[in-house]
Amino acid sequence: MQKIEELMYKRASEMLESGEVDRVIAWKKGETCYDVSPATFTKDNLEGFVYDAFCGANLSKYLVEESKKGGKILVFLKPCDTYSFNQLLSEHRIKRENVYVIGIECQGKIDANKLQKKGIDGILSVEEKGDKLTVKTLYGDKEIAFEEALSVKCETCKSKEFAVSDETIVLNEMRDNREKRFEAVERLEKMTEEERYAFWQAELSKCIRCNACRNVCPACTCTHCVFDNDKSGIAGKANADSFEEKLFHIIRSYHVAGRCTDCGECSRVCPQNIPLHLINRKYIKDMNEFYGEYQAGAAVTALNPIVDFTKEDVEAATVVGGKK
Amino acid sequence: MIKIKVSLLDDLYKKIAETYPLYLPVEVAGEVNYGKYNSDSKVRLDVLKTVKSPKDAFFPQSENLVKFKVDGQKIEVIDVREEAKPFVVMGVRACDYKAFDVLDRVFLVDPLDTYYQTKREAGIVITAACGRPDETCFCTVFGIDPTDPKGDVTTWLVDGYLYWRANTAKGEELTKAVSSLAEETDGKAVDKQKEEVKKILKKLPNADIKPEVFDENMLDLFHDKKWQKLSEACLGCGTCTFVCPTCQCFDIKEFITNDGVNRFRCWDSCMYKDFTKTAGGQPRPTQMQRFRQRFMHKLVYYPKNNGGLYSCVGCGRCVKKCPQHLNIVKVIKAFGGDDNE
Amino acid sequence: MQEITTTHKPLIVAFCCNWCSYAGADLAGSSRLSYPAEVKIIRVPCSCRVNPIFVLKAFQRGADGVILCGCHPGDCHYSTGNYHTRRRMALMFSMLNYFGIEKERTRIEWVSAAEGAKFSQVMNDFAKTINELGENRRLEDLRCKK
Amino acid sequence: MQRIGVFICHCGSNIAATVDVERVTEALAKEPGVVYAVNYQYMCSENGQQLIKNAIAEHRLTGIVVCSCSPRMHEATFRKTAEAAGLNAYMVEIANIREQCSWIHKDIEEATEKAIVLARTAVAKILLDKPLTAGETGVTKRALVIGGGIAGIQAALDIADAGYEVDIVEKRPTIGGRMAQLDKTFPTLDCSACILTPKMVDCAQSDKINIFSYSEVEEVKGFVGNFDVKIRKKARHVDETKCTGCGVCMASCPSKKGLNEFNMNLNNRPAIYIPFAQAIPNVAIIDPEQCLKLKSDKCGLCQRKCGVGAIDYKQEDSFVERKYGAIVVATGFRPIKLDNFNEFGYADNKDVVTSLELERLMNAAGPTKGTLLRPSDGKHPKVITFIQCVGSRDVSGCGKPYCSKICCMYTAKHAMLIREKYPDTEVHVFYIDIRTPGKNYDEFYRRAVEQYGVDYIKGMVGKVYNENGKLMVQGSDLLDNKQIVIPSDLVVLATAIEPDPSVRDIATKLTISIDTNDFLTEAHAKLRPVESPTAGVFLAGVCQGPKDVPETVSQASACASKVIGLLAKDKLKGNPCVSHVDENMCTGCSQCEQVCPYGAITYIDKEFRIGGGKTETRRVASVNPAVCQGCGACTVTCPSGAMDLYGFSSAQILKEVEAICKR
Repeated sequence: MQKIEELMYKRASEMLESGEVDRVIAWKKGETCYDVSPATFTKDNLEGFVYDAFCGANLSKYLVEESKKGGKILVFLKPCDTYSFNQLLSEHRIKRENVYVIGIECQGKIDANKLQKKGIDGILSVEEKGDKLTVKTLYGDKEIAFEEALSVKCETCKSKEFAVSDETIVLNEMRDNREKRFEAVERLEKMTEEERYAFWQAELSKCIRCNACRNVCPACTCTHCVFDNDKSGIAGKANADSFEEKLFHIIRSYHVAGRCTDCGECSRVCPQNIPLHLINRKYIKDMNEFYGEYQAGAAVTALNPIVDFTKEDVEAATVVGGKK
Repeated sequence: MIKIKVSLLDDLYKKIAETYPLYLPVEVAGEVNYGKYNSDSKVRLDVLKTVKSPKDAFFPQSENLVKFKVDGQKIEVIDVREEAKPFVVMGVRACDYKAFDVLDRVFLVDPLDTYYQTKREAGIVITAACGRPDETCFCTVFGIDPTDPKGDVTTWLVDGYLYWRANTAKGEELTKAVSSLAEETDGKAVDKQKEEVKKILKKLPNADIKPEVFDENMLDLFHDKKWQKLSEACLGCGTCTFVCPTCQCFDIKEFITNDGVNRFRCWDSCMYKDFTKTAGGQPRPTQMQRFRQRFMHKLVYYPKNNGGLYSCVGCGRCVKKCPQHLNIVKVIKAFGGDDNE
Repeated sequence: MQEITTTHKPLIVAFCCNWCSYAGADLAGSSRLSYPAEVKIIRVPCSCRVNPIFVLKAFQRGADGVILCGCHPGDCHYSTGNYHTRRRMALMFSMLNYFGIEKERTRIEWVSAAEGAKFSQVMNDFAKTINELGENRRLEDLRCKK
Repeated sequence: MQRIGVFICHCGSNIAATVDVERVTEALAKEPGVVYAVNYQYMCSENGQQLIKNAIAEHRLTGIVVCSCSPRMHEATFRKTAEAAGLNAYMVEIANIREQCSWIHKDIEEATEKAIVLARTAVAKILLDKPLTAGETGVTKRALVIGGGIAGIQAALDIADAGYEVDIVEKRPTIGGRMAQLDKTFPTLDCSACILTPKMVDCAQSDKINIFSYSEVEEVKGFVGNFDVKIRKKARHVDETKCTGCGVCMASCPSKKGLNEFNMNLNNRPAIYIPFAQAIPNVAIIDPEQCLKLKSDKCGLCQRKCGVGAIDYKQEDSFVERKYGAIVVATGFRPIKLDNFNEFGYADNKDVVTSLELERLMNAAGPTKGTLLRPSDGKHPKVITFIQCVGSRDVSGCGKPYCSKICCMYTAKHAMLIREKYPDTEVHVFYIDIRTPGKNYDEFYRRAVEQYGVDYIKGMVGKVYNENGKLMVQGSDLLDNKQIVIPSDLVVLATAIEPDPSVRDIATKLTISIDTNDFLTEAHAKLRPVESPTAGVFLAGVCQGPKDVPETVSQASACASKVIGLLAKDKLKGNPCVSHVDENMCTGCSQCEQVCPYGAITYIDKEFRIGGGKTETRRVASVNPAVCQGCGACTVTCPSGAMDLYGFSSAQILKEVEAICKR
């Protein structure tokens, strides 16, 4: 990974130096190993530039605002992030001409939270050794398989291809776990209604309505979200009743259905670790099954299944089986 | 000091719950938050940090203030405040306990918040000393001793026992109620644990930050160019606010029910773009301004109004939970509050 | 916890498009083909005007079942409206079921202006299903219950 | 603050017998916002309406709720009543307590309660109603006809006859279309040219009709009554205003290798040519692919020969921009390509021809001057086999799933004409089914069989192959249940027809939809078959679906009457219940545009104040209220809720839901 970081750093500084780009959007080192933040870098200041297994954040959403500011931007996108970028292009949210995209290798990102769930606390530093991670902690060194520390979104990585890029930096074959993508959804589908209800009731009872899932989502770029708009009739700031969370998460995912590229950011950022991606992914799975395979962001010009139709579409009764 | 066998903890909870509603860290769907105890609860006293702090017990995320019953063109106003019965909050860490102090100085001064006051007075707090601090902890920066928190009762979890010390009259009363499960102890094991934890505390990566850098000229701090850079990745979500034990902002909203209107308050976040929005617009239209407000409030405005008491207790929840890893530690360090530099 | 002393009186919200289904309901009326009074109709220009939010809101406020009626596919007054409805609601109903909401609580029916008998039969059938299911508990908002 | 009046109708005993109207009145009088509630025997009667008008004045009502029969019955009546009393016509809501209450419930208690809920729901809705005014737009009194075939010609003539200007845009150098290529027309067997060319001449001579031949629609903007169309006049390298159509240039042209499109490429024509003798306009055109001057600057003979100096090698495409009130699409059809049907040997055997080619081979103006000679050796064919349904009713995916409708009839026509002119010719027809509904159509087909002795064989052809100069047609005879092989001299394929490929582009430009077979979709399959879903755009001829000449002409005339009806209006009054966008919330994501069936939504870049004295330019949706029909598809698609519908706003529907659920 270090090699990749070097190459990225080199390109970033070259392009800044030559004036090809004015700003670089990438990741910046934090205080500890895992608290990496997205950041913009300029010619004089590439300090803290980092690319490692903790750079999970999808940078494409930042371009909505950044690309408006003028000047050319270099952005580094992992394969899954490129889909978000493309989707935003198709929604006219990013000025493509202002952005230079370098697609970068990704071997999956790790989640500090998962380490803790595995009983590794007091994390001071993490070092990659082959497929193992050595974690230095306040309470001694621990070891864990890289695979086990993978962020939820990477467990079922959907693509190692770049949907869009101006150049790529890839040194090693990338992983691709797409065959497992719908497993969790299928498990839920196989449950009884009662079990599913209990599952979501428990998960969503944790929701604190912090809106992190919405605010990080590259598909949620509304100028004024319905949930913030008192006129919409569904504005709500609080988890005042268990209904509120269901409404919020069902409608939020519905509003991004067909536009959600399955980047998994919603689940990554949820402070309560609610598997929000399983809601979005259900829409994706349904759309694939009902209307044919579709990957949002794979092409800029594609018509999203929720605005499209065919005369032969299946009936709700057929797929949901609501009629007795 | 008494001690109770860990194997008897369930009996302890039951015992307390017989008399008082009991709130303590319980695990639901893999996450530990404060919840009301019942026989099915999966209690996790061992977990250091609940996701949300226990401030919910006194200042719930949403709380009905008043109801309006509407019948045709008639409107009846219904006070929903009930006489508060005593309840117990158990497992409160030192930082979170200190946070009650911060909240008190907001809600228990003029104008008095009776909703908060009633609950605060009815609440019996059992604190829990920390046996295994996390790398995100920095309560010591604010002079908090996590090994010996206050409260009506203080507890320590050491070597298969819950050590229990009553600090107040309320605490004594509670102790009597549970004494049948307990045995007397000298508390040496507790002292030993304290020593060990203190060693760890010294090693904490954020233990040396200096919030005092914010005691400097307020206007200079306000206009500092660093805010722009510090806030650039901020998503404007409310995670930091809602996991924070000291954040106290709320919004008042109304919900139309089938027979009238509920007026309720709910936590608000200064990071939200509609925070304190009025007909005239937002007082802080950019995310940088909102970001700055949060930290200036915690480290400058609040202390200035409260005799130097910071409204941060170093619990480290924001360090852990910020989706893009922006947090108060980074802010303090950016302003030079880093001893290592 | 409040005890429910009276038997639950079910409530069904029916969204009907102006051109086919609402006219179908009118025909059912003028043919005196009855259906239970718990069915209450909201007129919309086209079934595609029905936002999934409306469906959820109905449940929140205490509806026990929600049914959407539109022109038969291919007969939409606005030519393509009900095709959009069909997709949106297939996805929405599937999602509600994924959340454990009983799949029988939501339904779409295509009823033309000439199908008064069908309208009445559909509503009778749906009301029967909802009566058997009983009160909507999984998608209720306690604030809206007395 | 709204002041609502509620008017409860007894409808004689229709409502009052099952609904306790007094109780409803009492209950509604207590509703917030309601200042007056009354019941009356017949609200729709003269007296009832007067009662409403008086109440509006007396109680200074801002809106009225009428609890009566279905809004589909009397909504319009009560809107007029309200308007007469000085209220906005849209400040009226109807609670349907007859069809959806009193008529279907027997229990008075139950019906009364439901009536109260329905009335309360209407009150909830009206409290959020806003006065609406229908927009008015002017109408440009000119129509555009796209396509100059018989459909376009007929529509243009009818519109012109009513006194309106019409422009015909035809992409080929002459109008006339497919019908001009036909020899005879069924079921009367009169000569196609004899009935078509007079109409073509009428077009040319009409002072109301303007023909843009060799032209295409480049761009369409605007909406019903006000279309702005840009027309590309392709360079024909001959000045239309000067050319007299004398034909000297054609004779002088040394390049004679161009394929004669009019004759289905069966013979050649010069590089400068007039498509056929009766072409309108009767003006020459240069084929730039063939012209030596244009290709290599090496000739220029025609320019020298031209007596009027009409030849202009330097001519370039030019553009005309005109305004129209209505548009007729009549883009016609073409036979499908036979690439997927190798089994019939079309590509390999000159003597396997399509029916349209046969038309030219039999036509007096065709390559053989009307004598039926086979293309390969110019001999009279003695055995001719017709194969029906080539590419029609084909669900294999090679051809078209639909029936091309005209083939049964024209094949019978061909068979009959051949047997008539050459009685010694043997004629066989392979068919799947014979479909000849229509006035005198089945009689026509029976004549072919009974009077002309055409050999109809029920069965499909498996293969056509060449054996010793004979075309062996191998097929099955389903009635005799055997395989047969017919050695033939000429094989004619009744090729399926498909919409002219230009239709896709036209459909996009006009934002009208096409179906899976590329036929244009009508506004309603049964009741609005000549209108497109886009207001002001009408469909004529095969572009909408397969049809023969009489049907095409009927539809063209129907279109014309629709157009005349539209152009006769000075102002178009819109439906005020249309979508509108809150630009502050719109993100310009384009989803609404994608679901709008009318193309009513476009995007504009607009500057917004963002505080701090700054502005930003954002892409936002813009709804054309004259085009929007108010279905509401966009309102649901819009994730930010920026789109809303007047008369059925989201807030209103949510309030209705709330009111219904109150119990």
